[in-house]
Amino acid sequence: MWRFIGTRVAMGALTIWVTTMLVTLLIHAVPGDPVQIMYAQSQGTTPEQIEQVRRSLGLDRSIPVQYLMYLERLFQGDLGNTIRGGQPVLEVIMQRLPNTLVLAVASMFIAIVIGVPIGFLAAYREGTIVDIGLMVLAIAGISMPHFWLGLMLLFFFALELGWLPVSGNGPMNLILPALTLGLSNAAIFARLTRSSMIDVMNQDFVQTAFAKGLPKAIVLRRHVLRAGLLPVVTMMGLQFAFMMGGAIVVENIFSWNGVGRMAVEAIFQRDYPIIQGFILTFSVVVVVVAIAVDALYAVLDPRIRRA
Amino acid sequence: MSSVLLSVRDLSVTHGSGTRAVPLVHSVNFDLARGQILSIVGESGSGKSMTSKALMGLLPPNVTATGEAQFRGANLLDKNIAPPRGTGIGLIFQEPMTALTPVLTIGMQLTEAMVVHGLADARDAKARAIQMLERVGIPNPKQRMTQYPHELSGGMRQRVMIAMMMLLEPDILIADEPTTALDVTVQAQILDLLRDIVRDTDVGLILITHDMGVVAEMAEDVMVMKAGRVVEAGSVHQIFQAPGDAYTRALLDAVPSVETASVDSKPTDSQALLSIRHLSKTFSGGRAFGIAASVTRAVDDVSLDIMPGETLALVGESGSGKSTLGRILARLTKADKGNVTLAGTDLLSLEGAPLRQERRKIQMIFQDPYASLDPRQSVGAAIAEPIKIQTTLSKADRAKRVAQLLSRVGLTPDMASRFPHEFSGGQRQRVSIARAIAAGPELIIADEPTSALDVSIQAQILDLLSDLKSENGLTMLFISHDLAVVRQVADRIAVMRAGRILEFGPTEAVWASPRHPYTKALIDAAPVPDPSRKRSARAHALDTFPMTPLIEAAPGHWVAL
Amino acid sequence: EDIVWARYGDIDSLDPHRATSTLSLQVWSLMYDTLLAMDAEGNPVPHFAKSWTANDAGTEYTFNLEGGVMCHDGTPLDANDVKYTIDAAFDETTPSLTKGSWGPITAAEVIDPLTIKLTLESPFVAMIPFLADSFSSIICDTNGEGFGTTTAIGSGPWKLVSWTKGDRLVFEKNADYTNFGKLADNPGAPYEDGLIITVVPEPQARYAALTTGEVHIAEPPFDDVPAIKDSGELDIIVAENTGQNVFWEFAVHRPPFNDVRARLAVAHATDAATAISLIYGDLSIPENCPISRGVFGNDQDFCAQYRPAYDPEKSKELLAELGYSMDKPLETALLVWTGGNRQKLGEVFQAQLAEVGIKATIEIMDIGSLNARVRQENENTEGTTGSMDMMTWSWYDPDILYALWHTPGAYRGYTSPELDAILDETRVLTDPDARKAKVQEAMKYLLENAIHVPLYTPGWEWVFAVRPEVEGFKVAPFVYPIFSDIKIGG
Amino acid sequence: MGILSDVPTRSAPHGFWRRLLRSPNGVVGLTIVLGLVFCAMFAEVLAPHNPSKMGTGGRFLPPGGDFFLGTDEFGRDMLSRILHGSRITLLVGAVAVGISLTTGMLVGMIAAFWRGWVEAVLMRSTDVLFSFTETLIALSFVAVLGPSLQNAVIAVGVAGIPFYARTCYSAALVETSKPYFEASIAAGAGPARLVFVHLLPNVLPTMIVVATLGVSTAILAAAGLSFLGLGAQPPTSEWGYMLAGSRDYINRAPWLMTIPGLAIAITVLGFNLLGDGLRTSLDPVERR
Ligand SMILES: Nc1ncnc2c1ncn2[C@@H]1O[C@H](COP(=O)(O)OP(=O)(O)OP(=O)(O)O)[C@@H](O)[C@H]1O
Ligand SMILES: Nc1ncnc2c1ncn2[C@@H]1O[C@H](COP(=O)(O)OP(=O)(O)OP(=O)(O)O)[C@@H](O)[C@H]1O
Ligand SMILES: [Mg+2]
Ligand SMILES: [Mg+2]
Repeated sequence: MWRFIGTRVAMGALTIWVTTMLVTLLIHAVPGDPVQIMYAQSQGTTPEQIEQVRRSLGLDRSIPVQYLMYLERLFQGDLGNTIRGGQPVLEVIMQRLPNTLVLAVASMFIAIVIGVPIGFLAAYREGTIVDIGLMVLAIAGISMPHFWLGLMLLFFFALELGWLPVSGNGPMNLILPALTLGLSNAAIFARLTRSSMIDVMNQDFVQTAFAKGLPKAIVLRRHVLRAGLLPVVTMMGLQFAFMMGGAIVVENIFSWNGVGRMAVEAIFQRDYPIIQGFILTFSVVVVVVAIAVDALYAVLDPRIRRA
Repeated sequence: MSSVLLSVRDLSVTHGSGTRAVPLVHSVNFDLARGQILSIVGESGSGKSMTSKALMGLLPPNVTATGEAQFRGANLLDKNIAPPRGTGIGLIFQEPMTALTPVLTIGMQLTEAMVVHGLADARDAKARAIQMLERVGIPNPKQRMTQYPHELSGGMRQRVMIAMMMLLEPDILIADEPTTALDVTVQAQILDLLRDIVRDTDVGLILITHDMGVVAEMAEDVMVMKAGRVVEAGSVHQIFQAPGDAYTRALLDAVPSVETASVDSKPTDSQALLSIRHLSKTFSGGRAFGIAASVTRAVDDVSLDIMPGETLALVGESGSGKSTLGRILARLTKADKGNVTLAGTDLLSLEGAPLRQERRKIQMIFQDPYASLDPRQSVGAAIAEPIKIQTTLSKADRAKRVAQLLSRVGLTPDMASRFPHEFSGGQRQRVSIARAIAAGPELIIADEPTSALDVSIQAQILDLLSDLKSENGLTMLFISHDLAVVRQVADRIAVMRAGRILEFGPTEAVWASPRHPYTKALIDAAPVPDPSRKRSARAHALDTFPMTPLIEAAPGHWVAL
Repeated sequence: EDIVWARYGDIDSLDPHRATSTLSLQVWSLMYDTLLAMDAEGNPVPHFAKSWTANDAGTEYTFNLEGGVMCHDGTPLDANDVKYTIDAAFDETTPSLTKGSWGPITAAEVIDPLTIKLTLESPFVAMIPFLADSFSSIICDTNGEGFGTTTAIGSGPWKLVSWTKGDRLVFEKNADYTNFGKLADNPGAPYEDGLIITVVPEPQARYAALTTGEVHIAEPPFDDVPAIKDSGELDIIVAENTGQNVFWEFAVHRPPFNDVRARLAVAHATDAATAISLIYGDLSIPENCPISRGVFGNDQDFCAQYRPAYDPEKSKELLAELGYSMDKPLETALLVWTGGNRQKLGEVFQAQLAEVGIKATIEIMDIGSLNARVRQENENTEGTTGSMDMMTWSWYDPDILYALWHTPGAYRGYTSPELDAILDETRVLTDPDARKAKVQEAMKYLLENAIHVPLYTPGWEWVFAVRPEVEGFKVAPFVYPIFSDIKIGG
Repeated sequence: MGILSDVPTRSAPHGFWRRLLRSPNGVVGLTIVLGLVFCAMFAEVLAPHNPSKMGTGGRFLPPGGDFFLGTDEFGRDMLSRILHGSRITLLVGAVAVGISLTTGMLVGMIAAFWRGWVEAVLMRSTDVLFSFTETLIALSFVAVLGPSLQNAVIAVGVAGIPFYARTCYSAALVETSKPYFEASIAAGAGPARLVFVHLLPNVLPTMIVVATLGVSTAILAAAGLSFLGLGAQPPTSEWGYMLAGSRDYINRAPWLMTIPGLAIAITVLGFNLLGDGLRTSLDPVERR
């Protein structure tokens, strides 16, 4: 198991390392001059001052040197300063990251709590009208753009009915965005759970369990569910990454103050240090979660745990 | 005969309903008594498993059973009565690898049903499970209880399966091809175990198999099925000695008897066509979930000569490296060490275009006839491919050649435009053979060419191969795990285990006087399709065998001792 | 109780030298004081500086400061703080973003704690109005580490408690506050205890928050303003004298807009009045002058004589002269900055231009990017695809024209020696009438040459919907909302 | 032996169309997609008005009456906009998937065919990119290139590459390890023949299914970017962009939000259903 997790950690480290390189290159891929953009709004900055800024950012050095400088600063926890307002990027991100994580976790919770039982029920009633109905629902759920779902929820629950607040970052505010993200993903979980359960139910060991005369409830709970949820667990890492991605849109709809909204703002503002920091943070989070999920998987599956 | 346990009358199984209904099993009748072993034989798809599943009440959705199966005073097929699964009838599956829940411990799986059925409390159940494990011949039973299925070998898992069912003290045990997934040596042990259990506990055993050898060795009564119908039933002696039905006869005839003599051996004093020297190949382990497992020595310092015109058989159990050796010769797998020369050319050092030209001389026939044809290529195109690549024949000439080849393997030329899915398994294997001989190879490597086919068809394919051999003077490396098959076709036999050749020599010499203990175990383990020659006990295969370099024990007969 | 004000976006920085957005300025005006303040008409009046004198040459200004004013940290606010602020603005390595607007200041001298003297290299009449604007907010010299991002010490009516970027600013009232000149009836500390400024980008969400009472003051969705007015559930306050001017400008150093006829064609094709009424209803008014209503020198009638009027036929003629037609349209990028329904307005203009055969491709970007991009476009002399943009500037003084159009020009855009000469004089003429005449001369030049084509004054951006229980909310010129007078009833 | 006398087409396995037409998902999906293609092809003819002409009708006319789907804030005909939008949507889906599919298949097949270090390098990089997730890749691309529909499509296309590469890689790996492939090697076939005659036709069905499902993902992703303002720019009648613009009129004209949203959902549903149908009919084992 430790080797399994070890390879995952190595892979994750590789991902993050590649990210740092891409992120350094990013600023060079940008059409136009980032320093010009930084100082676009100031009047009377002389070319010398612009040069000065460029030098202080290391933009006059060769790309490998810049990369090393970037790494050095990175290890000191310095992700640079925002163009707008000149705040430390790390601080700006850290202020908002918890919000995004809370949103992603809450959505994940909703997705699992709704999706897994539905998938289980559909698998249990495979081929019946219940199954077909649930799966039509699921495919519709997957097809529904979550930004639209978000707007509709906002419209009904906040504007029309006034049941839920629309701004701020309190627990009540979490409900709608988490529901938006959670529902779309619940559909994915439902489908996944269903096909995984059906796979498992068609396996010989389930027949064996029935052949022993175990009641259906025990077979499902002890034999099917545990084995059938393993693929669902492996999907959780990927799904979390989708949640983080989806959060970008949903945060913008519900004014949820997370890194996603920050990133979109930053793109409009061409605030490259923030974008760089965001990409890096995002991949770190996704990698860490993926490793955690893999570790969980390793613990759950004796074939790996005992390897 | 003792009291009747189970009485099946008019059992039919149907898939679907109404106009779409497809009958799978047609009014089957039989009785089973205590201590009786009833064997159901028949080729794949004949409805053997469906019959057993119907009795267990484990039919797949959309499949229904009708008729009567009286057991303990109730009709098993009555949907309103819960079948006495486990406690009444136990079922053992074919695939021990997948029949146990991978995420639960052996102990859990052994004891849970006892507890559920109220046969024992948790502690008691554990003690009995350990006892039973010992009974079925599993060493260190206490420790095994905490292990997971993947930590056990296939044979052990099958023993656990049997133990699991026996713990519930059923009256009837159904074993659905319990040994086909196992090596011959292990297979024999499991069959022995089953026979012991029937003798000791007086259960009635329904043994489902397609192997006449197993039937002859185990069963008292036989029921032969074909396409969902029972074509013949009776005592094993009656069936073997005087088969009444044509199909039964075909089945019996198809079984290559280990007793019948094989082709006449050719003198082998000419120059070797292919010579293999010190060939080795290791795999750095199969990757499971990104973990590199231990190193496998698939081929370990193998040296062999293949003479022109001969058929050399490579036998050995699963994983012994037979395919790997064959694939190295066909240049599909790279060897680590050693060299191979084909009529003077160093095969292993060739690359690029010269290699592609040389490939013409060695062709392969694979085990799975379906997978060995490109599903998106007509069989004509498949057969023409080597000709197109290796010769400059015009399109019309190629078509003519394809037609010839098709006729040669017993198909008709008009089939050239069809696609693989339009053929039966045996026909597909004929197409593969036609493709293999299309470019005029000097050596054909046949990797278990018949093991995926029904017995009746196996024989036809073997006949075709030996025809080709005698008419075209083909040289062949024949890979198989089935000694009986090998004896029928091979001039010489090489026995392989764990990547090494343990014994090789002329077929009759190896057969008549096997020198290596492993070869002996192998020959001993093979079921004999003759009920009158039932062996009571046999020497069980050892775990380790000597694996020293080969010495010539008799002229042309080498052995690692 | 806490007053809650929801806005569409956040400040960029707490440091007045580090940002230029109106959203930031509005907040600085709450937490900092300025030497001068503005009256309801937008004229500079004494505030922290109770009086000032200038030498005849207009190169030395001496300000007498009010005594007893305290910074939020309890230290006194005096001439040292003013010097500290000015020195920071002119810092060698990190000058203020608005350094140019401070004028040619060469020295700030502390005569005594309540007297400060500024020396200028040359006369600069726009300095006085600048000192009334929040760009010149006085930063207490006790500010240090973390200033601008986590802390900010000022002396204004509201004391910063915390800033969560992108989410909210929390203030408590400065109980010791004395108001000398800021436009508020309240002479002292605010009546309510606290002020929370939250960010709610979605107009509909702001509206919903207003109706539920989560928020007291917010900018409503423009399209719902008539309905809100009719229902009477909320008060609508539209800012006047915003000082904002939205206008067309062009990349004039390459075809097609290096030809005045192409620029005029665009100007004649735009029907600003119809467009803004479509998007903003009666919340915005068309503008004829390159400087806004309320700014010194603005005269609608004067400008109307020179501004190219809406005349699509004229426009088509000009385009035909240049060799364009409906089948061979004039192609241009149309740069628009985000927010405030501007992209919708852009879309209307795009459709209007299409009517005469101008194919404009809208590109939407943030104001900072727009600034950089416009400069880039002006520096690019290659290519035949034009570039025009819907620029916005807000300034309290016609000196903005100098910043924009005097060589080298803020965006390296159109400049000419003739225009330079006129603009130079607008900076030094101390006689108001003479200065006004010069300013109008400059405007005439800009309009006739279609260099700066004014479109409208966006009162809309600063419509405030206010809950009925909130009393005393008003908006000072140049969109500075005042919270000191607010009493929340009921 | 059940041998049929007719010769099936090369492109699809036996009974493919029959199975597709028998799966309800496939039929509904196919109908929706064909309907969409029809709308897109004949948008000029079908649309009653010029989609970007302002003041075609009054502003905010509700659906029904002269304007079947109502009018928007500029008095443009919504039906015409939606019809023209279908063109963009299909194009976006096709181009983005085209980018991901061709590049992904190339990478996947090369990796599976050449193995060794080529495989290691390609697949490790794919893994790395994959863990970035599509959204992040798309966002980074737009961040660099600037918001525009074209860039959004490129971004979505590029973001999809890892997934297609992986899928194609594993499909190709299965094929290359099959005996027929090895038989062809043994017959002396060169790389070109192996890849184009054997590998490509055999991975294509899988990839077509993946691509059909991928069209829906791509459409959603691109619409999402447009929704954020990072994609389509005015006056394009791109649905995501229309949806974004409708936010200001939720109260006043809810249909401005409902209609483009429904259009996206139905389109995506169509491709999802069709993909599902294709999958089950291509892969009879999975028929459920
Ligand atoms: N789930 C199912 N639904 C419908 N038909 C099935 C199903 N499973 C098997 N069949 C069909 O039932 C028939 C009998 O199958 P069965 O499994 O009993 O054969 P078998 O004799 O056990 O063959 P084998 O030796 O391959 O195990 C076959 O034609 C098979 O295709
Ligand atoms: N590509 C591979 N990678 C890793 N290990 C392999 C590979 N191919 C074969 N092996 C291992 O090499 C050993 C020999 O395999 P091989 O397929 O040659 O056996 P075999 O005798 O043909 O068995 P069978 O009768 O099951 O076909 C096995 O342990 C197998 O797991
Ligand atoms: Mg069977
Ligand atoms: Mg093999």
